[in-house]
Amino acid sequence: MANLTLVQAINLALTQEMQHDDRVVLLGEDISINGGVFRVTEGLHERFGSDRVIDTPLAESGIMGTSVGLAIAGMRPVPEIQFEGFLGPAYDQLVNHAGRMRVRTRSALTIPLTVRVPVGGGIHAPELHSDSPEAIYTHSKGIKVVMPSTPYDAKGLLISAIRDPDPVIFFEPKRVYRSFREEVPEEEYTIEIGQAKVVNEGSDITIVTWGAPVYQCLAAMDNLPEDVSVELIDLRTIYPMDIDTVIQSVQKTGRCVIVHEAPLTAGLGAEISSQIQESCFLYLEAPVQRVAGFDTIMPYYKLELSYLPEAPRIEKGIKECLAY
Amino acid sequence: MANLTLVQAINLALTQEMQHDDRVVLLGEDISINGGVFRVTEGLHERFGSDRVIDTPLAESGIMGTSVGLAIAGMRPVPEIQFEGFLGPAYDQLVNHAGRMRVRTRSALTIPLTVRVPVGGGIHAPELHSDSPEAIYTHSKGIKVVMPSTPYDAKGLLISAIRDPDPVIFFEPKRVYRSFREEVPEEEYTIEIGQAKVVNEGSDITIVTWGAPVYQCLAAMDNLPEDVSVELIDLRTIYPMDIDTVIQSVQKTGRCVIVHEAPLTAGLGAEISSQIQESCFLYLEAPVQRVAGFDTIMPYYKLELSYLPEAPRIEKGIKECLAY
Amino acid sequence: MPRRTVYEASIEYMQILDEHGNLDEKLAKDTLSDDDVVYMYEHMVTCRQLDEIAFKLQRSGRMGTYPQNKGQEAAAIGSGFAAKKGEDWLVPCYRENAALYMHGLPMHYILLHWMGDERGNQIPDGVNITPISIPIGTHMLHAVGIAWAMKLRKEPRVVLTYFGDGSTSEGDFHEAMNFASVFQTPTVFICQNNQWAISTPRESQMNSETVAQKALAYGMPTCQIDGNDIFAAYKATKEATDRARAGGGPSFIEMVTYRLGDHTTADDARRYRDQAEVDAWKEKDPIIRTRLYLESRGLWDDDRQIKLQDRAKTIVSEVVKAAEDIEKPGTDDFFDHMFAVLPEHLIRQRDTLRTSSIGQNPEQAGLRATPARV
Amino acid sequence: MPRRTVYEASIEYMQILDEHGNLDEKLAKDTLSDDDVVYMYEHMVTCRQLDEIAFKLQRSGRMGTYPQNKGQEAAAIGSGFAAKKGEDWLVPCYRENAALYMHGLPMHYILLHWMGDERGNQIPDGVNITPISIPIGTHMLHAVGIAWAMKLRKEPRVVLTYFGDGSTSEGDFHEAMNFASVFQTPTVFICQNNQWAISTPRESQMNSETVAQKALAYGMPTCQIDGNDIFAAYKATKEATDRARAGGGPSFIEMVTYRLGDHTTADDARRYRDQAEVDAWKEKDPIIRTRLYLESRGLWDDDRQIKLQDRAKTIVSEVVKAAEDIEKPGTDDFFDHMFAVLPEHLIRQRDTLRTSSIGQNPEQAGLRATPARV
Ligand SMILES: Cc1ncc(C[n+]2csc(CCOP(=O)(O)OP(=O)(O)O)c2C)c(N)n1
Ligand SMILES: Cc1ncc(C[n+]2csc(CCOP(=O)(O)OP(=O)(O)O)c2C)c(N)n1
Ligand SMILES: [Mg+2]
Ligand SMILES: [Mg+2]
Repeated sequence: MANLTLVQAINLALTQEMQHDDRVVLLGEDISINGGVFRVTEGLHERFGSDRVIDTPLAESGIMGTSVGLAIAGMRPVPEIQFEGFLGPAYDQLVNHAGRMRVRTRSALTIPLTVRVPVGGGIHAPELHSDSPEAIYTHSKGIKVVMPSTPYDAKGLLISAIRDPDPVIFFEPKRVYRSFREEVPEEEYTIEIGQAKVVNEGSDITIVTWGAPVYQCLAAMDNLPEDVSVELIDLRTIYPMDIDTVIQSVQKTGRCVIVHEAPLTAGLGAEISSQIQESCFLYLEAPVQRVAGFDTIMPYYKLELSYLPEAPRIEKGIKECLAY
Repeated sequence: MANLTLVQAINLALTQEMQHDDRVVLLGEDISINGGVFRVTEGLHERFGSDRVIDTPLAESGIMGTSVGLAIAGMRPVPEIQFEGFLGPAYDQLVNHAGRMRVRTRSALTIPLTVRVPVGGGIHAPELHSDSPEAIYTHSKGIKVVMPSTPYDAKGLLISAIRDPDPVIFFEPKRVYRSFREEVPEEEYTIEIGQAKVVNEGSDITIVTWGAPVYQCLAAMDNLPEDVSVELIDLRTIYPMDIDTVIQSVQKTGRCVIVHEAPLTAGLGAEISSQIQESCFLYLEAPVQRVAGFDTIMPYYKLELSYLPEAPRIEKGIKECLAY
Repeated sequence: MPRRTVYEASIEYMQILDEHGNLDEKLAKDTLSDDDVVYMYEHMVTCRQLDEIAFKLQRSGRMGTYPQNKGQEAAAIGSGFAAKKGEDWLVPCYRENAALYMHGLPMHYILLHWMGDERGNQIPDGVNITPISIPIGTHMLHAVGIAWAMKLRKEPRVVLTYFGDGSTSEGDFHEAMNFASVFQTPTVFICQNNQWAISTPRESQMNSETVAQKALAYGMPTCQIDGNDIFAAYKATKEATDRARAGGGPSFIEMVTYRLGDHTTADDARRYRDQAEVDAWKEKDPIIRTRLYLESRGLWDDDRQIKLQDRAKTIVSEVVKAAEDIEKPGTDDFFDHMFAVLPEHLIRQRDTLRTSSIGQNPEQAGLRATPARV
Repeated sequence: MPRRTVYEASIEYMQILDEHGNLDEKLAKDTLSDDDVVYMYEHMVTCRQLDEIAFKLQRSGRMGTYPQNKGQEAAAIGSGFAAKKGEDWLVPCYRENAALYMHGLPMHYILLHWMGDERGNQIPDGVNITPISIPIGTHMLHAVGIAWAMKLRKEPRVVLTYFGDGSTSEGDFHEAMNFASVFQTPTVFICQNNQWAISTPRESQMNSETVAQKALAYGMPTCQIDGNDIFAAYKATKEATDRARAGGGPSFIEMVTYRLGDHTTADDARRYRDQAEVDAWKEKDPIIRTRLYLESRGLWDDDRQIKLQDRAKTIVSEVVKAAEDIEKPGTDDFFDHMFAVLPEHLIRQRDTLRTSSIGQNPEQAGLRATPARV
């Protein structure tokens, strides 16, 4: 057991998977000698060499498209896209190729790739370094979407992702990268993709979230009256979604608030809210509440905390939902 | 007044806007001498010449990115992307540039562009020629998204789109391109972007849809018992959405079915369903029902009608919602 | 030195078999044997037959849109002949039927694809081919990735990728060329420059005199050849595959050819190009010149031709039968191949669609009951 | 002819002012006057001062990530000097502060941008500059579009676009170059080849000897110059803008320079590059050689230098004050510029956020009441 940050837990998972499976190769911008701009791949180049930890030219479509080819040929590529804002140029290769290859070839060709992408706001970064595009890739199909919020989960989920025979986007909430440490077992372990985690059990209201907002939700909960019992669910995997855990909880509590950083409209909150309604119609005591980013472009960092669902706004959302 | 197909109505709108505003230029693959692969731009090259009806190299990002530049410099570009499946390579320029330019420059630079894109399934086309990506661009922000289902609406909405000072995606349901004719006034007229249309008034249940499925819904309605009174709403504009018309209707009927071609999960049905729940919570007699494409890749054409929300499946959805 | 030359380059064109069937013996040396040429000729004729029949299938409503290959068979077959079956990979676009067939793809797969059936992409094990690519320009990156894997695993295999002149305008082409060159992957880039991208002539797609010079940007060996000449196509490709196999990295070959048919059956080329241009290129048809050559060497005659045509007809009609006789796919198919292990909601959607419910809301299919409110 | 040369090209390198301040008089003829050089020198020094202060602002927590321009001032100023203020457009990346400043951008806009404030992008009317571009490689397409508009409107204006060596790997670079060449837009592509894309050296980004040769793919005039030499930068750019203005289409210029600082303040270049390399390039600093040249012509001395440095400090400290004194933006700002006319749901979100509600559910903000169930 070691006390690790999210960055270190991911680094450990990569190290172990590379060690035990030589089909695993990492590729991306500045990931080798530099160790990645967030130092997530630090030390791996020294350890595994230039054939397995590869600095690519500055070309995201190239990174994704060659990863598709590597995967077709039996490798297990783990590309890194430097920031989620630069998934844009890789969009077509990811969605129209990685995500479709298995089904369009009726499983003749498969794409076991895991693309690692730092995601989300709150670190005072420049433009296009603070977005949350997970809903886009959830709607696109053929791609699993994972977003851990803790070092422990990150290690287990990343190992599962790399071993998964299908494409996985592994979103790493940058705001959590170094925000705290946690005990992480030295040995390899997996956490099943598609399993939510009940962070806190409760009976009055359910909060559903994932990624960095987990911590804003916990902060909001601290400010609630003692007698409010909140069930907090961290989805961990966004697609396929563990909706059963959510439904069970809402059938118990009758109320739900969904929290995410991405813009409200057509965000994942909508999907979750709809599914809750479909499955808990007779249980709901109040409309499902969404606390999310606004329907604007993520502002530059001077205003980012006004945009993000910070604790006070979540608290308000919970109270309003309870008061309905 | 002339009796026009959707293709002809769009052609007429383009002709008239080009005539009265010489900042309007069309660009895209095979749109000039060939008149576009669907012949939507037929005759415009002869009429307006090679400086205004421009065949580009085969490069969607180039088409979109130079359109952004043309718009910055005061032109009103109307790019065409040959099929919605090829929006992929243009995704980054559309979402991260066209959609952001106004807000990131605090309105110093604006992007009055209208990108025309044939959309949807049902015409026995090859792979990537039958998708419905409207939810992606609705979640992306800064872009208006329009999808008319009739020649009359197409003309009025396209003129509005071209005159709009902000970027608009104008999705043209290919299944409707030549499926029927309708009286379309010769003179120019506009239909406001953001206004839904009540196609049929009713009191028992609301159906919300847009694009080609409007006709599948009408067919489904024909098969319902005489005494079922259906209110059918054609959104026409997807973003910004005329949710008030939907809400008013559902507050009257208490039941709602949403129909779309795109995959279910994180599709627009989810957003509409959530908003209905938020605003009609105490009115709903049954969960809002979604009848949509499945959470798979759109199959090749042998199976496309099993994937699409055809009339029998819609009928079933309506009946199940009514029976709740 | 204030001014100096820092870069120089030149590009060669090669033709070995001219349109009259005359061979440049010197250049032809150590390329194709008589048997090879007969074999390739027979393949070209068979694939031309497939092309004609596919066209008719579309016209009679038995198949969807189809892009004819007519006129480009030499580029496909000459290059494909340099690939090792079962070893090397082909990563095609959609105008290389002859190469795919020769490399082991059962011909009815091609028809199945255009009949709107994914089983046409379910390439049999051991046939190293990726499916026909509909999006233009995107598959060359896959070719580079596959070649890269070969290189990383130190396997002496190469990847041939085919694409049109039009596709060289896409950003992905640029990234594929650059990755191949930087990582020295064993990739052979074969551009079938057939002069048109649908209705857009080469001059409107690019302002360069040759497509071949695009490779100079990447410091990649490059050449231009007569693409209707199986000897030149083979020789240029063989040099490239030999170099790649020996660790010498990627190459680019511009094969100058012509699309004798419409872009696809959905197209009408008379709208945008002159019949005179088409007629001039008909003279350069690769099948004509190969036959002239074989005849001049006494290797071919009318009798053999008739027999070949009969054989081609039989092959193709069997292929059509195979493609048409296959049972209709079930709706399970588009669910079952979404992931290796199907997530629960997809199982539910699949199963409720089977039961003819709307396939989405589990309660309504009776698969998950809504318990009464507590 | 079976084999013939179908394409030939060569690329020239140009240097006029060497690192010791020696000028090639012949090449310098009709380029920069003494006054011009003094003016440019003063600008470079002022921008270097901005760079140092910006670095300190970041280090002391008063600004976010900032990319230093240090060492690349000649490329920016030499090229920018060929642009007509108020007429021509600059479409920059983020390492051309000197060009932007000279072209009329108030300097505090640059700081505002890096302070996380969109008002740094709200370029004043009449200043033809697009904002600093964070995504790499995407803005050259905008430059081509703007230039295309000029051409369509028959305005004798040109567009200069700046980008790094790294960005030439992006697909959008390829598409921009091709569109510019096909449509002969008046665009000047200026590549600041500073040898590194963050930690990735030029050799790992491309396998070509020069960046300049990438333009051959598009049949575009191209050259390589010493980018730390204001004379060469100006002369090459002037030739290109003259040609473009006269309808001669686009050009490409590779300016060979060096990033003396870290990639940004978030980077530590010692992790991946040798100090020896940095030291060698420090000798080639454009400011040093320009000063040596001016001194050799008797146009400069220590006294002027001290005065200039004082002036630069004053300018920059006023700029810092302007950037820091601006009132904090309100939350309305990120709504109000989403569209020309704000749709209703955005008005609601904006207004409810103002009232400190959660800003999304209208009922909860009392903006739309839920009537009781009928
Ligand atoms: C990304 C993308 N954009 C547009 C299309 C539509 N389209 C299909 S084929 C074609 C022209 C291709 O030209 P070329 O690459 O020269 O190949 P050819 O058809 O001549 O063999 C176009 C524009 C497409 N399939 N994919
Ligand atoms: C599309 C995109 N991908 C990745 C990045 C992250 N990034 C920022 S600067 C940079 C390197 C740029 O190198 P170069 O073009 O040579 O410009 P330089 O910084 O050297 O001036 C990278 C990879 C980005 N900003 N945009
Ligand atoms: Mg072609
Ligand atoms: Mg650089």
